[in-house]
Amino acid sequence: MTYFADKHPLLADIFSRYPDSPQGRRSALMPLLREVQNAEGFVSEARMREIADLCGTTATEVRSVMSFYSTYHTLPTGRYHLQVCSTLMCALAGSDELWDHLVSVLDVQPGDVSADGRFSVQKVECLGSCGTAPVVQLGDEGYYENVTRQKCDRLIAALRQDAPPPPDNPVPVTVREDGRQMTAAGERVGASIHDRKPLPAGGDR
Amino acid sequence: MSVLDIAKGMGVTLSKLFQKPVTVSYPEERVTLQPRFRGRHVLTRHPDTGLEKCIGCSLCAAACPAYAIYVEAAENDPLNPTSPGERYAKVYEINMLRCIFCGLCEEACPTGAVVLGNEFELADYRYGDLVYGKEDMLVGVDGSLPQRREAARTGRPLRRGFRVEGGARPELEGVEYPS
Amino acid sequence: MTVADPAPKPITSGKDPRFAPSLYAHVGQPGSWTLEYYRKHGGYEGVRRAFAIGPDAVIDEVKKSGLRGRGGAGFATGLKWSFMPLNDGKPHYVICNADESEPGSFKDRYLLSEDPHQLIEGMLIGGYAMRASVGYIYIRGEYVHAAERLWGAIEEARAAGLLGKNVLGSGFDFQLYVHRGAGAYICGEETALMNSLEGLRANPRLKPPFPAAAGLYGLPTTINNVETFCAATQILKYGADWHASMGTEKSRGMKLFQISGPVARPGVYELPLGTPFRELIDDWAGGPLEDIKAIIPGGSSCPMLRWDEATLDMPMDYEAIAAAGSMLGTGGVTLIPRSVCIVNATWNLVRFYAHESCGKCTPCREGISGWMVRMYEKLVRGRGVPGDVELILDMSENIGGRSFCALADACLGPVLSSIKLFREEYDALAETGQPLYPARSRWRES
Amino acid sequence: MKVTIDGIPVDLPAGTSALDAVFHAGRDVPYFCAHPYLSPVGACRMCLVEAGTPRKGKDGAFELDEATGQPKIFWMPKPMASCTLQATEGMHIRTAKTSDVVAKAQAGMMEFTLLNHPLDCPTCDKGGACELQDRAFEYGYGASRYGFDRRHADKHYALSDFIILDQERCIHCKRCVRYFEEVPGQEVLDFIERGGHTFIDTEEGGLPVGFQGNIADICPVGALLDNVARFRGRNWEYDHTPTTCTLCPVGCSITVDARNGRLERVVAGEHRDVNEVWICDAGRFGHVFATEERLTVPLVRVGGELREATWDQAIEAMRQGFSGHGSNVGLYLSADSTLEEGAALVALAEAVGTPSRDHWPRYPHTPMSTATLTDVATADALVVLGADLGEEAPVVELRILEALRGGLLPAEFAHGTAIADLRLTERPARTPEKLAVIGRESRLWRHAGLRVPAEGPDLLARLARPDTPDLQAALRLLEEAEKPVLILGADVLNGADTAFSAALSGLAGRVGAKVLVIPAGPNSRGLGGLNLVPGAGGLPYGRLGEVGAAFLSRLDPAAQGLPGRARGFTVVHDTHLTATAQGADVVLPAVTNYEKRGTTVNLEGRLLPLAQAPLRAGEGADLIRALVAVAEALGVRSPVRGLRGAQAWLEARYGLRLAELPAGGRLQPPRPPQDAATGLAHAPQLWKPRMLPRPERRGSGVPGREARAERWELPLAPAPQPGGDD
Repeated sequence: MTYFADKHPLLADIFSRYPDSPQGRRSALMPLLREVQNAEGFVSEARMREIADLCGTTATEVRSVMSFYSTYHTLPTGRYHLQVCSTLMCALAGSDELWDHLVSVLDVQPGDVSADGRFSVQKVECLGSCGTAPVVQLGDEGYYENVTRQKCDRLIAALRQDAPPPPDNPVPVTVREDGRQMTAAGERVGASIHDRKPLPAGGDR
Repeated sequence: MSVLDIAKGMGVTLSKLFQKPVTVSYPEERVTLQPRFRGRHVLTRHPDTGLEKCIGCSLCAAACPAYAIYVEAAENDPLNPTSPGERYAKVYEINMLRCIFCGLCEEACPTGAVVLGNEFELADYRYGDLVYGKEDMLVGVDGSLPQRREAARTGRPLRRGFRVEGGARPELEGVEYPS
Repeated sequence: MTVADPAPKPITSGKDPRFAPSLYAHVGQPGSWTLEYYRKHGGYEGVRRAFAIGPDAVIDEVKKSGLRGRGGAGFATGLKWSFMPLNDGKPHYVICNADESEPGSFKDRYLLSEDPHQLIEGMLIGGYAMRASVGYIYIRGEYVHAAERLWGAIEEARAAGLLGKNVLGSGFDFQLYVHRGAGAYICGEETALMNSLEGLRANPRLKPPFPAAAGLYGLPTTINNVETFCAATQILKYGADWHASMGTEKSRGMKLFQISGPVARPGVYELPLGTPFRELIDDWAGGPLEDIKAIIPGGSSCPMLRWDEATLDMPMDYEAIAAAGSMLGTGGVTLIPRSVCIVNATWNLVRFYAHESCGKCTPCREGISGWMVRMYEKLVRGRGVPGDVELILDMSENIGGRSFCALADACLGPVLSSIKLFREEYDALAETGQPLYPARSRWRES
Repeated sequence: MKVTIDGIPVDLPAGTSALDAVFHAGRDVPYFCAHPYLSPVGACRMCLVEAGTPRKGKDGAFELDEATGQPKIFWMPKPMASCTLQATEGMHIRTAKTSDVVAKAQAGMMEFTLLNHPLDCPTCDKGGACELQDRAFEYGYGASRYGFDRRHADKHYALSDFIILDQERCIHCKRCVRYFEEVPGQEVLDFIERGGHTFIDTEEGGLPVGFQGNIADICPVGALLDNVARFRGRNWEYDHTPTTCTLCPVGCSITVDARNGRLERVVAGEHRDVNEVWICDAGRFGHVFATEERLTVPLVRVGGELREATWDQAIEAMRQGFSGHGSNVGLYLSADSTLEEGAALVALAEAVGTPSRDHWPRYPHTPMSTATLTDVATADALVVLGADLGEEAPVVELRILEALRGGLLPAEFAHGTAIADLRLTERPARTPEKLAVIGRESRLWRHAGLRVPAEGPDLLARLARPDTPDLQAALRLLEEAEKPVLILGADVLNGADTAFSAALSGLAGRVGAKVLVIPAGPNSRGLGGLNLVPGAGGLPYGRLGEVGAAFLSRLDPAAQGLPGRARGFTVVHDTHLTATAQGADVVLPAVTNYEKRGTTVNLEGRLLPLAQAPLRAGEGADLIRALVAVAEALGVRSPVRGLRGAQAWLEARYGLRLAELPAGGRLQPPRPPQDAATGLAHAPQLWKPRMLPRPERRGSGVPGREARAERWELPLAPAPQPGGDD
């Protein structure tokens, strides 16, 4: 049974985002790959062929595109695929130790799945969380940020209970409700945009 | 010409008369060769695996100024390879009548497979028998074609009419010459 | 529009009593991502004004504001918008580059997740000005949370008649879609991004033709950064003069500066261009937590600057940093502590570029991905020999300016600057095999 | 447009790439990813040059250099890849010859390219003809400073029966990937992974047979190699013979590489008007029959068995066999024979006075082509009627696809075809709506905007008066286009007659279309014009069984399911012991078209020369010489006794001057072929069973020592004593 056989509304929605042309059809390739991966954890060769037919291309091209991007997998991953950012900003916050800790505690190497089928790990490049480093991404779910040793252990324990905590998204900004920023000294300086009036829509010429 | 000159000449003759003669009564006696003497080619093997060093690249044939070498390559059977890698020489022939023993083939060889040995007793009767194939040159095959033929006919061990001072060159891996 | 004269001195400090954060004014507030919240705070006023003044006036307004692209290169946005052909009968596209992958940059992530309507409005303005009826937001695949917020916001906007046919009764049709990337830094390059959007390998394309002539699907396309579109929203809302009143002569407006590394309050700060490093680091971010030796001024591709008084006093604008031999980039400031081996830190970044090289051109694929990263690995593992640094320098000469796109040059930013500034650390490693600053754990316990 | 290269001024058309400007000026710049018939991509970065342009001041005039008074050249800050840089008016370019920056940049780039390239040139079939080898020698440092292990990847990985891939050798120039996308329009090969891990692979379970072999030609290194010619010889050992392929009526330019009398490899030649540089897989790989199981001596049936004989014995046998048949002799030849051979056969037939002469395959009536392949490539509408181009004329398919991606003919310079044609783009936009295919399903269907499944000889009539919306659309396509071309194939031509021709020219005239008729055989267009069809009372090939005695040249009716013999005496002239030859009375050894000199006519009516490759053919003779023997046996003297004689005969009879044919041939309005019923339908088939590769049969031509050791005992007696004993 093909994956998309009974998902016509989903397909229609994805294809509707792109022009109705051979090139536009091809654009659906990445969303379709993402759909399959989110459902099955990886993209098998049969799925590649299926996506190729849907996009009007060949399995070679699908594999080519897929292998270009680092978040698609051709091999099954664990139920919890933990991606650790290893780029400089996280490394300055200890992501190397975090990685070593994860690998040894979970007893799993990149490319493998732990014995209980729960965990797989991957070192990834900058996840855009440099202000809240270090960061661990769980599959295609979300980030855990400011992962200290204790937080890491809590996270692993929760995952072992199959109770993943909701991803957190701390916002490292200092603009307050009044629209003013606060300096490190706790001082509110500058003005608030709330006090400015938008220009009238009728134009000001 | 003065008498003195004649005496001088006779003196040389006289002095040589009592020295040991340098003439070697070849072939009854073995002639002594220097290791760098260039005789017929040897195709060497890798000493540890026994695989042929020749990969059939034809560079020796390209380098040969006398067009004496002919190589035909083929793909190795991965389970039972003749040489390391993908390619080996299925046919490797040197026409010893054409060969001028210049050694350029040896220089061109990227794997050190073809090395000029010290054997020079190649005289034979038919043109075709002077075209040496792999079977005649691989290391372990001693002597020239007529020598081997004679040994086979008489049942006596093959005999070479030379010795090499200090033995074969190191490049001639696995070749032994009487020293 | 009247020109205010005599021109008051532009605002070049976040502490200036006149300066008000606008891009991030709502980021972090509860419910800031909803249409209801956004409308309550003057949402979609900018696009209303755009519809009122007409597309050409919008481009003029953006030109007048002095806005420069916030994605790193700093190209004048108004000028870029004016490159789009007029009335050529072809569909036009606007694309928002939300593939924020530059190490050290994380400003767009919060704009996307906390204030998505600001971006939607900015894209409506851009689409209207450039006669585009379809917009795509290319968001990096890892920003799941942000993508979900965006989807929700687009649904809300569509339901409210802000997207689709005849937006706000203006007669302008605009569709907006989100396209998720899948983990490739090179997609931040605009032509690679278009290839990725077309379902191809994200190799950069040949320029010319430039996207404004033949971009997505071979049609005129303009790509801007998230912050640029958001700034356009603010410009249309509050006027070009207001925007131009901030910053320095050639670098106008506010900018989102990000700071990471060992500081008390790492995060995003909205400050006018021209704010000195010292103010960002000390007053806003609370000062460094340890002894610092280098500062990366704008994302990992920008050459490092030495941590000294001159650098701290340097205004953060395009010109001043360029004069110092680096770039403002995305404004992602990273502090590198004294105790970190600079060769190791640079290796980390080189590894990043080696991993992210698309493999299209030889100097990047072989030079960086094949050779440079191994040279660094060799040095860091203590197997370096004297002469390795010279080899790296010579190799850099053969890579720099020879590659197809700017990724290879970006990698050379940290390489060359770190060698220039900290040659003694390299030499020590190459000669003794021991780093001057041995590694130690940097992971916080709690 | 004036451009200056290393101080050499040249005048170039606008739009020229800097790379072509350099070559046009007689200078050199290394390149790997650029290819004359593929889009420039600028990936290998080898073709770096320094470039500078004059700049116009505010007044519109060039800013002048104060010292020289000449326009001041503003040099670009970094070297540019010349393959993707467009030369502009007044541009100055410096190559490695005059610029140290460029020389260093190229040497550095070469070092990078060689970083992971294995040092297995001695075992690599590309060695000696390798662009990387040559360029590394010319532009490299000479030594690498890379002190690490090279990348290891799959070596000798078969992509198909014909193509073998060595991923270690790949330098990622992307020529093969672009080739498949841009030329045959098949996305079957692509890069996998990214960065330093990138490699080439297919996920389709092998490359499609059709045009895959071309990637072995265009690969600048030994990554993609011809598996049929694998390890057969080094490039400098081959005898290269440029000639024309005669497997189908296209007449592609090829080079036959022979070694030691064996045909080891066929590579494509460049003919800008015919095949550009692409040939089909059959033409490239289907040559194995030329060296396998060839007939090398005449065979004569003695006591019911074919025995080896001399030519004299064969002539004697033929003399006896033909006697009593008088002029009731049928002379038949294969339609891939040369014009000269055809002339010899006609001349003999006339001397004997037999009307039974024929060539096969042919159609009873072949309408005239008015289109050339260039017309096809530049057409703005194409209708293919009843043709399976994959079987009939594969390269026409590529020219059609060329039209669909814009119909840009390659520009030509002093150095030949433009190497980096900036008009070509990667992943070109195709216009399938320009192509309508009417007929049975074929490979071309994928590319057609309009597909009409239909068959039968009445297709033309139905197209002229369309009865379905699809056919109406096809006719409208022809009507609305300015340069339409109509291509006709076997399915409609098998039933063609003069009325068909009239209808065809009527339709073509009405819509302003040119017509390309695909003849049945490789040279049947040329042979048909020589009156090589049955005369009054003559029997066509299809009625061989009714002829008294017959001579068949390289025809195998028995394999077609026809009677393999004439009523009486049968002589077969062939390269192999075919089913027909096995039943013949006398078999004469023939030579293949790779070993012939002569002239063939392709589907456009272009006279193309054949050259003789040095293959071992024993006593094999071409048809002209074989017919001399037959004439002798028949007791007549043919006026054509050699190639020169045949050409003189052709000139005297038809005014065809073939003696000084240029290498690229000559387009000549051909003589209309004579009509004659065939009694047979022609079913085109490109791959004949004997063309399929059979590696197990490809032994060496050299006998082993074992065979020679048998002969150790000399005929001299007694055995001479080798001197010396201990």
